[in-house]
Amino acid sequence: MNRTCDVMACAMSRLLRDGETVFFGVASHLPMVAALLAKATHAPNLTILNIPGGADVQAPLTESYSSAGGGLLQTAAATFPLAEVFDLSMRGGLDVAFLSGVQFDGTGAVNASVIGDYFTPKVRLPGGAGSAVLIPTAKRAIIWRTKHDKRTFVNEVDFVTSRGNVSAIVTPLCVFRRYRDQLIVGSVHPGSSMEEVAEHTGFPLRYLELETTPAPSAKELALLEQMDPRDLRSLEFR
Amino acid sequence: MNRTCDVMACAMSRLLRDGETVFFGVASHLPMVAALLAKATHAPNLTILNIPGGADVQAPLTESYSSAGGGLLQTAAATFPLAEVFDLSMRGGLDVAFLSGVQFDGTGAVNASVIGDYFTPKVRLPGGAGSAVLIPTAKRAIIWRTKHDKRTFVNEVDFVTSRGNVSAIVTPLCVFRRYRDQLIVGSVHPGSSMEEVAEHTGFPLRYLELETTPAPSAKELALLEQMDPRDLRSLEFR
Amino acid sequence: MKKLTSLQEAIAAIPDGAVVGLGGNTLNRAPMAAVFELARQNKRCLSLVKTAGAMDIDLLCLAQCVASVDAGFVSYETEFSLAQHYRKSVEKGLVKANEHACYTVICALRAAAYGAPFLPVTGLREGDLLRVNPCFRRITDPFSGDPVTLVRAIRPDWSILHVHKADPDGNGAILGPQYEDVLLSRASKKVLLTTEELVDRDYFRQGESKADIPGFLVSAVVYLPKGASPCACHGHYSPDKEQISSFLRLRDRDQLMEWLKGGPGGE
Amino acid sequence: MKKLTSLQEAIAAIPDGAVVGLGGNTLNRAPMAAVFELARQNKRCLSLVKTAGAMDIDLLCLAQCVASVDAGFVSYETEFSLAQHYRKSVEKGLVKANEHACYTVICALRAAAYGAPFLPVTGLREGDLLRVNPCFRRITDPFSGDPVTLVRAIRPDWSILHVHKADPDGNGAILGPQYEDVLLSRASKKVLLTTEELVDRDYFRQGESKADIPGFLVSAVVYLPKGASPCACHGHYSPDKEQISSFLRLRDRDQLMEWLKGGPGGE
Repeated sequence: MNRTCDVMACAMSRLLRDGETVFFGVASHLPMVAALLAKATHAPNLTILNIPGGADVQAPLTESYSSAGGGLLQTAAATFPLAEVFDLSMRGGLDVAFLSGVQFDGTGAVNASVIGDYFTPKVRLPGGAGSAVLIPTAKRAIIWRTKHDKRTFVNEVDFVTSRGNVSAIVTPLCVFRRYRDQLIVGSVHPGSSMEEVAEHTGFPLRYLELETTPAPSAKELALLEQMDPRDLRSLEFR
Repeated sequence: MNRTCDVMACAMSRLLRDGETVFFGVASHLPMVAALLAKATHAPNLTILNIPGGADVQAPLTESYSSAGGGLLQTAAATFPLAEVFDLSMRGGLDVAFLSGVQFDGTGAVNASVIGDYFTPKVRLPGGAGSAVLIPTAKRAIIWRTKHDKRTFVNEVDFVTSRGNVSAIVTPLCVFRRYRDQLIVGSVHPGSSMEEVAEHTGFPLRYLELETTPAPSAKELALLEQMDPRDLRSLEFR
Repeated sequence: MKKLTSLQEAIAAIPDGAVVGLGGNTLNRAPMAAVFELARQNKRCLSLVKTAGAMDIDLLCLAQCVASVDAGFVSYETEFSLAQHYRKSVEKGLVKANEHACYTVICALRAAAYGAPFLPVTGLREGDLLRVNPCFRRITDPFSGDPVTLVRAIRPDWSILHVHKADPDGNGAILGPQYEDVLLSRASKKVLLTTEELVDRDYFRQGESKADIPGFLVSAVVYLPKGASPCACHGHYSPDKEQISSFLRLRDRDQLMEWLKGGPGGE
Repeated sequence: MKKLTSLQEAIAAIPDGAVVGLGGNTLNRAPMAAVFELARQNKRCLSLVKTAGAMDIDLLCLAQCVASVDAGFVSYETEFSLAQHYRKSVEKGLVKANEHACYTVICALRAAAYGAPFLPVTGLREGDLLRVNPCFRRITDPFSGDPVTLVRAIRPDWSILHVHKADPDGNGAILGPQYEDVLLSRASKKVLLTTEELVDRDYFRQGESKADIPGFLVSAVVYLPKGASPCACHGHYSPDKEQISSFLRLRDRDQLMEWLKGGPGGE
């Protein structure tokens, strides 16, 4: 039986291509693990960028690792501070940005700001961090979200923190892919089903063919174990 | 008999005040020496900024010194690159900029760009470097020029590289000071005279009182010798 | 010209209503000891500025020091979850949340550092932030005729930064990630450094490694080992999870004031 | 993906008509060996970009490689005086001098690095540069209603930088003054590094000191000790005054081509 976090990490890893630059922000453990996995398998020339400003960091994620801490600088080849990662994306040089959010609709709009009205919110959320500028400018924006329910995947978001250019959303149940201005189901994770996805999604599902997300291979699982000994990839599920 | 370079260095030094930030660019040996002299005498808390990006450099100017070379970084306390010196001035935080030029008129307009027409110049000059943005923004812009003749101090400059906010111009004959939108003679160097200044100046002279630039003191001369053993302050006169 | 001072004196110089930039990022190198003192001195109506804040902003909201927050993200890292005090203060209308993309805070600070009234932000093209945040304006690029978004400069009155090393003249150095600290030092009218280590005047002048923040930009230096605790300080200490959890259990301002008397960071 | 290459190959990739940013400042760390090779390969119609140039721009003008120069200052330091070949090329109408304040070159490069169409330049308020240089526009600040000057982005096709250390992946480090080199590496579409020293892949990854220019921005690396000579390279060598003087005695392109055969920098 595959753990959801491993399925998601592998699915996210496979969305990355060799030679790309990839960025993720604070508390982005799954993307970090996914990127390291990609680098160890099909994308050895991936350049990993992050908040502390280390370009091209290496596994493993040991005890000292924190998503915004200095540990990420130590195995980096170059310093490339957060501000410059944004600059890179603005000038069209960032290939992939991993981002998250709290509400998503079928057009790929992302809400990370408020539930309810912006000025008198029912819930004030943490905020979109970089997503409002990265989603429109990165060549591909990939969203991961560890909850898949009708409060998360809604018919209309309460607030559009960012819109456009979301290439994929990876959830515990499936991978949404963008087709024109819509999210469609690209693949359903092993153990889930299109029915289950539909039941937990607030917008109508569309898809071209019934595809199953490949299960993690033995090699991938071994690499995950080795690179992420603290099991940070499961942190959002605990 | 005082050397002109020493008189100028001392006059420039006395224009600086304790606690100020002061910047000068490439090939600005006289300002460099003047600033170090000020720091050694009445302005110990002067912060000297320069092209290589060393904030708060120290004397002496030894063999390795070059106005844009790395030597200036070595005794600095902090790195503060050229771009940030400009930023500092833009936001109103630079006290003094030492600049030069080739032509000046009685309103303090500076030409460092061309003799003749800009697009079909008779002489293409090096360019104003930072002056077009520093003269309007530094709290005081101080010009030094080692030539004083009617081709330099003209009735009207061929091209306005920069205008406004020139606080003083130090020449081999005198110190011009700004009064409203005019340059007036603030003091005439020892050994020169108002007649000599007038004879070598292309715009009409005005002054409030006949003042003589103080001659370098024995202490100042000794400090100059000690801080500038290579006599860089005389380089522009050779 | 004496810059070396006590935390009490340094914080006393920051007036109610000031725009205050905070160094660090989320649980890393936030100037927590100074934040505690802001709360102890009962500052009011501060406008906080930071790309990504956590306990610093959360605590100042609980202490009722805050009028507004300009930030891209305010939350603890995964294991501590949302910044509940910030969240509730905004929901109750006590604090105005001015949401930015982290990058638009950077651009607004760069504009201030460059003495410019605004900076263009190419990436911010659509969505509701443009509508609700008055920092943004869409204009026509006079060169190309295309639309472009501008973000207005944010110039903090003070920035408070916790650095690794500082000398008595205010020259300060950060080891490891700098986050937006160096930018804040340039963008702000005044800078307060708290420092893990106090070095003598020759340290930077004679040494190979130079300060990142020149003394002439700095108004006050406070020698304060563990000044970022319970947040992390790269090379010195990790987040103090017990202290953070103990803070997260506080329910109101009175409990916070009691807790602050206990001297967090000093234990 | 192989970046380590020969100077000939690296320079061959730079097309006629390219916008080329040059690293260094005046007689310091200009990428002279690469400049020589641009001349030897007879490049045409280059648009050169630099805050403050000297022998690099002067030589490329003599070699008739240049269509325009965007710079704030082009001259040798005091003892070598004006850049006569640049000067004469402009006076004859062969080269267009686009005069900037050095800072407006920096702002134009920052705009390119930020993916922005322009940047405001607060300090440029009056004078003839505004009139003659099409890079500048005055607009009304939509926030305050005040006038403000914008400078248009300059995005070099290539920048050529001489660094102290580089690894085969293109990670490069500069010791001492960086001038605008790091900015150029961000602002340009492609970057060519020539390097005083070639280090192995572990040097930056394992070491305390990290590269200033990340490899993913760099297209080509050439191992080229003395690659800045006869200009200075901080920590390695001072300007070679004899070579500079010998260059300054050249009167035309043919003499230059002869001189370049002699192999300056290689002697």
